Amino acid sequence: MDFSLTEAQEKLRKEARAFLEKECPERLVREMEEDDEGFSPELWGKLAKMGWLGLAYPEEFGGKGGSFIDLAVICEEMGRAMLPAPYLSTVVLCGLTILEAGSMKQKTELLPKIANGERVLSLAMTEPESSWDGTAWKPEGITVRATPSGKDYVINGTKLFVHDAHIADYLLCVARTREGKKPDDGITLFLVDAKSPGISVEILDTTAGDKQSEVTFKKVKVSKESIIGTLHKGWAPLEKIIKKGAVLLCADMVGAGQRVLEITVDHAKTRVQFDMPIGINQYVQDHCAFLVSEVDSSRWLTYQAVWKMSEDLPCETEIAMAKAWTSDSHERACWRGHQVLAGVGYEVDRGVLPLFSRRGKAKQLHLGDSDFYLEKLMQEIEQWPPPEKFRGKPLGIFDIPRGKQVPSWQPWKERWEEIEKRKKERKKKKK
Amino acid sequence: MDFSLTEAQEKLRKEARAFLEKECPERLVREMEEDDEGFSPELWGKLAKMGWLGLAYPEEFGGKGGSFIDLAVICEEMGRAMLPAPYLSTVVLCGLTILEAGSMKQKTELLPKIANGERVLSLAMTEPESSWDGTAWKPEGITVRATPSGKDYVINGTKLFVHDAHIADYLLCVARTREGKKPDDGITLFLVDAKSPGISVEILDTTAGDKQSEVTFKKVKVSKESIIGTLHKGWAPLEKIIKKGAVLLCADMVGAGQRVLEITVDHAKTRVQFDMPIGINQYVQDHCAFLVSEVDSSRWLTYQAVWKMSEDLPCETEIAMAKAWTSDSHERACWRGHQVLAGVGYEVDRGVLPLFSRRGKAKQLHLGDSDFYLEKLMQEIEQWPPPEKFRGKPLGIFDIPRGKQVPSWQPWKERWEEIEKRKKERKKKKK
Amino acid sequence: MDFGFTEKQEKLRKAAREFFLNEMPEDFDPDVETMFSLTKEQTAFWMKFQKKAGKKGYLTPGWSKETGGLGYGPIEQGIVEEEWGFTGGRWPNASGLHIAGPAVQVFGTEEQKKKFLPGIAQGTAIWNQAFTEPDAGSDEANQKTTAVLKGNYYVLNGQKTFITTLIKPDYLYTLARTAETEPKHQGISLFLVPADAPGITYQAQGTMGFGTQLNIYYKNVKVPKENLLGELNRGFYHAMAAFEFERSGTGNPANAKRRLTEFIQFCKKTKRNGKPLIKDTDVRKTVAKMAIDIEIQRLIAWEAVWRHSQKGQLPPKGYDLSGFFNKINSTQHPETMMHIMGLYGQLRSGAKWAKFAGKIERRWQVARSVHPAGTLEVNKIVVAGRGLGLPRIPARFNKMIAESLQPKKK
Amino acid sequence: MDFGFTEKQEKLRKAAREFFLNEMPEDFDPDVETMFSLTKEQTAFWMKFQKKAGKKGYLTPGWSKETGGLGYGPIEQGIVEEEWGFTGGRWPNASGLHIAGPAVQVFGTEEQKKKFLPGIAQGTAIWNQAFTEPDAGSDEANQKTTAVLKGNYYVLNGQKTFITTLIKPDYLYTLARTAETEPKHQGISLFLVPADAPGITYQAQGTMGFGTQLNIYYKNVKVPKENLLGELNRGFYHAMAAFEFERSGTGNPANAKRRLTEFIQFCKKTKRNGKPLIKDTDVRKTVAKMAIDIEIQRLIAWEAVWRHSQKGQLPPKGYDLSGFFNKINSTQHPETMMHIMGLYGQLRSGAKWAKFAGKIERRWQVARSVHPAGTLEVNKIVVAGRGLGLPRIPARFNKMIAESLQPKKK
Repeated sequence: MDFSLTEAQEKLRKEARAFLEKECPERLVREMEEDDEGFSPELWGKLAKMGWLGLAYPEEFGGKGGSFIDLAVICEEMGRAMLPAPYLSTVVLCGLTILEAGSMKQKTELLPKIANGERVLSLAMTEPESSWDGTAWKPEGITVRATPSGKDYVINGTKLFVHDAHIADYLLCVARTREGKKPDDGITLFLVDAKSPGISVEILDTTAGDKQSEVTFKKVKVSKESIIGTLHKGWAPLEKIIKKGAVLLCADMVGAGQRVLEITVDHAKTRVQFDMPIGINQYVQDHCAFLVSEVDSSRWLTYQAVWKMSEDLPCETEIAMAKAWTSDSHERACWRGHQVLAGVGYEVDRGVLPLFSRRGKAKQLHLGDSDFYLEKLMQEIEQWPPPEKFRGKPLGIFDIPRGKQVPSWQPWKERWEEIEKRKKERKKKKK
Repeated sequence: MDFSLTEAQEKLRKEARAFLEKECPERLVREMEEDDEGFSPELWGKLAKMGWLGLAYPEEFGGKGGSFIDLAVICEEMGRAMLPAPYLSTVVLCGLTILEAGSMKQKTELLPKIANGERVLSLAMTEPESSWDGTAWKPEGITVRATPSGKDYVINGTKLFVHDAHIADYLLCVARTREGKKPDDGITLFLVDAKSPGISVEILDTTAGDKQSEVTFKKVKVSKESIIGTLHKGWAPLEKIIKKGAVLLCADMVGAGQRVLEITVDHAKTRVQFDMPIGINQYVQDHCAFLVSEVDSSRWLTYQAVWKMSEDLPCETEIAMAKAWTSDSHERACWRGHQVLAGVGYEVDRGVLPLFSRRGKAKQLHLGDSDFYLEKLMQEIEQWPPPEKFRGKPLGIFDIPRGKQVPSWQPWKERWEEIEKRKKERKKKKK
Repeated sequence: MDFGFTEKQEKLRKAAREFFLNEMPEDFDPDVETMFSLTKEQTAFWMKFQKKAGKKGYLTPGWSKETGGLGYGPIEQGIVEEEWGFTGGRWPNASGLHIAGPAVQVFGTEEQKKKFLPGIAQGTAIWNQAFTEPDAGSDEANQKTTAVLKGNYYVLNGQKTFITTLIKPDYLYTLARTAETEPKHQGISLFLVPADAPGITYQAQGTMGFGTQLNIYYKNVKVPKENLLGELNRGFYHAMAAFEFERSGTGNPANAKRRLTEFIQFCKKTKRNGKPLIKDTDVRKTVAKMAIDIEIQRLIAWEAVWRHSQKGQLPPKGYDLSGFFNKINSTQHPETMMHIMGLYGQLRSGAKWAKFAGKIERRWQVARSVHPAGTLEVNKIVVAGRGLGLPRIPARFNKMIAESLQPKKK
Repeated sequence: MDFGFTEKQEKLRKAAREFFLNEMPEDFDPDVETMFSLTKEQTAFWMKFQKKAGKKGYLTPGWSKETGGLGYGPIEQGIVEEEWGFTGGRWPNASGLHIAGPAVQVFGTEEQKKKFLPGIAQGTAIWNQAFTEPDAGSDEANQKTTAVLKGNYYVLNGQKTFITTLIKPDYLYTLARTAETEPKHQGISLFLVPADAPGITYQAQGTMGFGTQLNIYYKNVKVPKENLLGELNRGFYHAMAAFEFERSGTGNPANAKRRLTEFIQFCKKTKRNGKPLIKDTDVRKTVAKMAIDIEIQRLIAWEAVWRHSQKGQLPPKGYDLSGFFNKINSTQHPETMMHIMGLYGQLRSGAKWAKFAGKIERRWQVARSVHPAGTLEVNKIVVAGRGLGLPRIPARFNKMIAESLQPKKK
C-alpha cells in the first residue's frame, strides 16, 4: 500500500505544473474556446520540446520510455490547466494504438513524428446512430464501411463527435470490413490521410467549444498498407487503448476537480458578505466538504486503475468504476463550485469556473459515460462469487424466533420482560 | 382558486384532532405496534360513535353523507395521530367498494354495520408472485382462482400483505373467475366470511408492525350471493376505490409529515448544544427547510387530487402524481427528521419518530409505490399534445447563426466586436 | 377548496392565450433564440410586441384601470402570467412589471405614479433593477454606492453588477447609501434613475449560455430629488417588501411545462437503438418525475397567489417555496434531460446534428447558476427563519466574529 | 504508488480469513442475528470466540508483542480488520479494541497498561465508551457528570446515554467534569471505571431495528484515583486524539461489500415477472453504483491507514472521509435495496415470506440514524474546518448569541 508518487513522479508533476502555469494561462484557454480552431501550434511545439508528446513511447520511436503513471501525472496537470491541445487524440488514442498494433514500419515512421509534434492525429470512431448512448463505444456502433476495391479499400460513411479532426494530419478511422459472427469481428483500423479526397470535416458547436467534428467519408480510397494491425481484428487493440484513454481522462478530471476545489475554497475564504467570509456559513462548508469528497473519491478510484494498468494487472472493474464515477462526480464538483461562487462563477469573460464546467461536460461523455461504464462494471461484478460460507459447527443458538430470545443481561432482560408483561395484560383485558 | 377548507371542514378537523389527541396518544400507537393484534375494539367503537366509520356513506345506509373532502380531512388527522385501526381497509377499500358496486341488499345489510363498528373488513388482493412490484395493483397480478361448483364458487390460492385480515369479519377477496382477453376481464369480487372453513390467516412480521397477513384459501366455498358487483367485471369498481384509497393514504401521509415537521422544528428550537439551540445551525435549518418543502408539496398534490375526486373531474394524472410523490416524499421527510433528532429520534421506547418512519414505509408501499404510479402517470402525460404553434407571421429575424447576430445596443456590441477582433487577430497571427 | 377557475377567469385565460399565440411569430422558439444581446430587428419586434400586449392590458392585468391595468385581482394576474409563461417568452420590461412598478404603486408619490406607471403598463418603458454590487450580493445591505444630496439633486457614485436586461433600459430602479448607519440596512434609499443620465456607463459581460449581464458605473450621476422612492433611508425595507411581488410567479412552472411537453414530443419522435426514446424505462420514470416537480411548482405558485388574493384574511405563512422549487427544478431538469441525449447532449442550438434544437444544452449552461433573487441557500434561510421561526445569529455579532478570526490569519 | 499488498501481508490476510471462516458457526448470519440483547448462549459463544481470536493476536495485530499484539504496523492491522469486517461479525469489545485500548496505550501509566491492556488483547474484557449524555451529544464537552476527588477516590455522579454494547461490560471508558472552566473543554477528565462498581445502574432502551442501548446512572460511584487516565482536566483532548484510531476503519466497507455480494447472489437467483432481478436495467445500475460507493469507502479507509503508517513523514491532511462515506453509504444503500424488493421490502427477518432473509429491512431501520461518532454534519464541519481551513464561529460567542436570542421568546 502506497498512496504517494515517487520522487521522480513528483518532480514531473512539479515541472508540468510550472510549465503549464506559464504557458497555458486561463486567458489562453478562454481564447482557444472562442477560437475557430482552438489550437495553438506554438504551444504544441513546446509540449514536444518538453518531451510530453512521446512521454510514454519507447526511446526507439523517439519517446522517453515513461510509464503509464507518468502519463497520468501529466494528464492530471493538463486537466488542472485545461490545456487546449489534441493530446488525448494524438498521443494516446491514436499514438498508443499504433504502438500497440502497428507494424514496425508504421511505428518507426509515425511515432517519432508524433513525439516531435509534427503530426496531429484524430480517432474517427463514433457514429450518428450510436451517439445516443453507450453503443458509441461498442463494436456494435461501428457501421461505416470499408469495402475492398482492388488493392485499396473504399470508406463510406459518417463519423460524429470526432475530437480534433479539423487540425489532424491523419484520421484513425474505425471501419467495418465484414459482418462477423460477433460485432467485434470485422472491424479494421485505417490510418487515413486527412487530406484525402472525399473527406470533409465540419466542426460542431459544442458546450465546451472543444472542436469535435462531423467527418464524412465519401468514397475515400485507402491503401491496404494504411491498416493498423490486422484486417478485421482491429477492435481488440483499439478497445485496450480506449480504456487507457478513459483512465487518463479520469486523471484529467481529477486535476480539474482539484483546481475547482481550490478556487471554491479560496472564494469561500476571501469573499466577504455580512461582514464575514462566506466560508463561515455551514451552507458553504457543506458545498466545500462535498466537493472534497468528490475530488478525493475520483482521485483514488483513478489512481488505483492507473496503477493496475501500469502493473498490467487485470482491472476491468477498476477502469469501469473510475470512469463511471469520475465522469459524473466531476460534474457535481463543478456544480458545487457554482453554488459557492454564485454570480462570480457564472460570468464567462473573466471567470474560470465556466471553462471547467463546460469542458467537464465533454469529458463526462467522451470515451463512454457513466451508464456505459456502469453496465460494464455490472458485467464484472455479477460474476463475483458469493462470500465463502462459515465452516464452524452449527450451534443452533442464532435462529430463534423473536420474542423467544430471552436476553441474558439484567437491564436487557428487564426491558424485555416489561414488554412481555404489557402484552399479556392487554390480552387479558381483551378477554 | 381556493386553497382553504370550509368552516365546516375546519370544524371537523379540529374535532378530529381533539378526539385523537385524547383517545389515541403515542403510547397507544406504540403499544399497538408491539401488540399481537394491534387493534383496540374500544377505540373502534368510539370512532363509530364519532360517526367516522360511516362518514362518507349516504344516510340511508347509516352514514353521515359526508363528502370525499371530509373523508380526506379525517384521514389526514388519523395520519397525524397514527391511528392504529383498520379504517382504510374497512371503511374505504371494502366499504366504498360495496357502496360502489354492491346490490341494494348488500349495502343495506353491510354498510350500517360498518358504520356502527360491528364489522371489520379486509381487502384480500395482492399475491406472492406480484408483490415484487407494481403488478400487485394491476389486474395482471390476480391469479387466485374462484371456480364455479354448483351454486357456489370455490376459491383457492394465497393472498399476501392483506391488511387487517387477522381481525376481519369479512374478506373482500379479489379472484379470477375466467381468463379474459384482457387481464381485467374475468375478475370477480367475493365477500367471504373470514371464518369460512379453508381460510387461514397468518400475521406477517413487518417494518411497521401494522399487521399485514398471509391469507390462504383452501377450497373455500362461497355462494354466488356473496359476489359484489358483476361476475367477471369486478375490476372496474375495485380500481376506482383503490384510487380513492391511494389518495386518502396520501392525506394520511400529509398529516403524518406535518407532525414530523412540528416535532423536528420543536426539537431544533429547544435542544441546546454548544450553548445554542441547534436550530441556529444552517445544517439543521437546511433539513427543516427541505422538510417543509416535502410536506407542502405533498399536501397540495394531495388536496388537488382530493378536490378533483370530490368534484368527479377526470384526475388520473393528479392521483398518480399525488401517490407517486407523497410515498417517497414522506419517507424523505421522516429521514430529515431523523437527521435533526439524531439519537433521540432513534430510540423506540419513548421516541415517536420511529413510529412515523416505520409506518411511512408501509404507506409508501400500500396501494402502489412510486414506480407504479410514475408509470401510470407517464401513460397519461405521453398523451399530452404538443404546445400550440405560434401563429404570427414569420419574421426571419430569430434564426441567425451565432457570430452573425450583431447586437444592437452599444455595450453589447462593444463586447461582441472585441471578441470578433480577437478572433481575427489570431487568424492573422497564424498565417 | 377549489383548484379550478371561474368561467370568467377561464375566458380571460383563453383570450390571453389567443393573443399570445396570434402575435408571436411562428418562427420564434423561446429556447433557441439568444434572448440576450438582441439584434436591432429583434429589439424592434419585442418592443412592438410588448406595446401591443400593453394596449390589451396583459402586462399589468392586476393594476387598477387608472394606472393602466385591467383592474383584476391577483388570481387573474396569475392567469395571464401563466399563459405568458407557457409561451416561453420574456417581457423586456420584466423588472418594471414585477418589481419597480409594484414598488412605485406602493411607495411612490402621486407624481411618481403618474410619471412612471403608464409607461410600464403600456409597455413603452424598460426598467432594470440595479441592486447588486461587487460587494453586495446576498448581503444586499452592504451597498457601497452613495447618493449625496446636493441642492435639488442626489449625486450617485458607485458600481452595480450582474444586471440582466433584454433591451437597453430607460430607467434604473437602484439602491444607494444615503447615510452611514449601523445596522447598514437603515441608511439605504431607493432611486428611480433615468438610464441615460450623464455619468452612467454600461459595460457588458458574458454569462454561461450566451447571455450577457451588465456592469453599471455611476460617476457623479445627478438624480432629481423627486426621484427618491419612498422614505429616505428606508429603501432597503421598501425593496424587500416589493420583492414579495416578484416571488409568486406562475409563469416559471408554465414555462417549464412547455419545455417538458416539447421534450415528450421529442422523445416520442426520436428513436434510439431502433426504439422510441419514450419507450425506455429510464426515460419514462425521469419524464414522469419532472412532470410532478413542475406540478408542485405550479401549485406552490398558485398557493402564494391565492394567499395574496386573501390578504389580511389569512394568518401569515412566512415563507413561499416557489423560488425554492424553481431553483431546484431549473437546475436539475436540464441535467436530467441532457443525460438522456448521450453525446448529442453537448450540441448547442444551431449546431449541425443538434437534437431537440439544442434547447437542453442552453438550459444546462444557464442552470450552472440560478441565482436571481439570491441563491437557494437564501431561500432556505428565509423558510427556516421567517417561516419556521428558527433562530439566527443576530447581524450585530458578525463584525465581532469577523475580527476575532483575523489574528489566525497572521 | 502501490495499491497492492506484500506477500507477507497476503499471507496474514489468508490466515486471518481462514481462522474466521473456520471458527464462525455455519448457522450464523450477521445480518439476521439480533446482535443486541444477546441470549445467554450467544453471549457465551461470542466471549469464547473473542478469546480465541485474542489468543491468535487477531484482536490487536497492530499492538506490540509486549502488550499482547502481533507487533504489526497499521497496514497489517487494517488487513485483519478488513477480513473481520467481511465476516460481518462484531467484536463484543469493539470499544476496547478501537478506542479505550489505544487511549490507554498512549495516555496510560505503566500500571494502567499492565492492568488493562492484556484483557483487551486477549479478548477477556469488555469495555464500553460512556461519553454521551442527555445534554452532551454533538457538544461532547458539555459534560454534566462530575468527578470529585475525595481522598483516594474520585466520586462520580451523573447520567450517560446511548451506550451500545453487545455484552455486559467490565469497564467503562468515561468522561466526567473535574473542574468548572471556561471553555468547557478544559475541565474534563477521562476515567477507567469498573462497570460493577457500587452506585452504577444500567437501564436498557430500545432502538430502531431491534437494537438496545443503555442509560448508565452514576450515583456516588467511587473510582480509585489511579483510574484517572492521562492528565487531570485534559481528558477531552485525550479523548479526541484517541478518536483518530476509531476513524480509519477498513472493516466497514468490507462489511458492506459482503452484504452487496450476497445481494447480487440474491438478485441472480430471484425472479420477478419471470425474469431474474439482476437482468433489470434499474437493478443493474443501482447495484453497480453501490459497488462503486463501497470501493470508494475502501480506498478512503486505506488511505487513512496508509497515512497512519507513514506518520510524521507526510503533511497533515486534516480530514478523513471514511466516516463521511460510511454514513452516506450505510444510509442510502438499504433504502435503495429495499426499493427493489417491492412489498417484500417491509418483511422483517424471521417473517414468513421474508426475502433475502429480511436483511435489508433490518439495515433500513438501523440506517434511520447513523450517528456513531457524530452526525454526518459533524464530519462535514471537520472537513471544512480542519481540512480546508474554513473559518468557524469561535465557541466563546455562543453564550452571548444565545442570550441575545432570549428576549424574543417573551
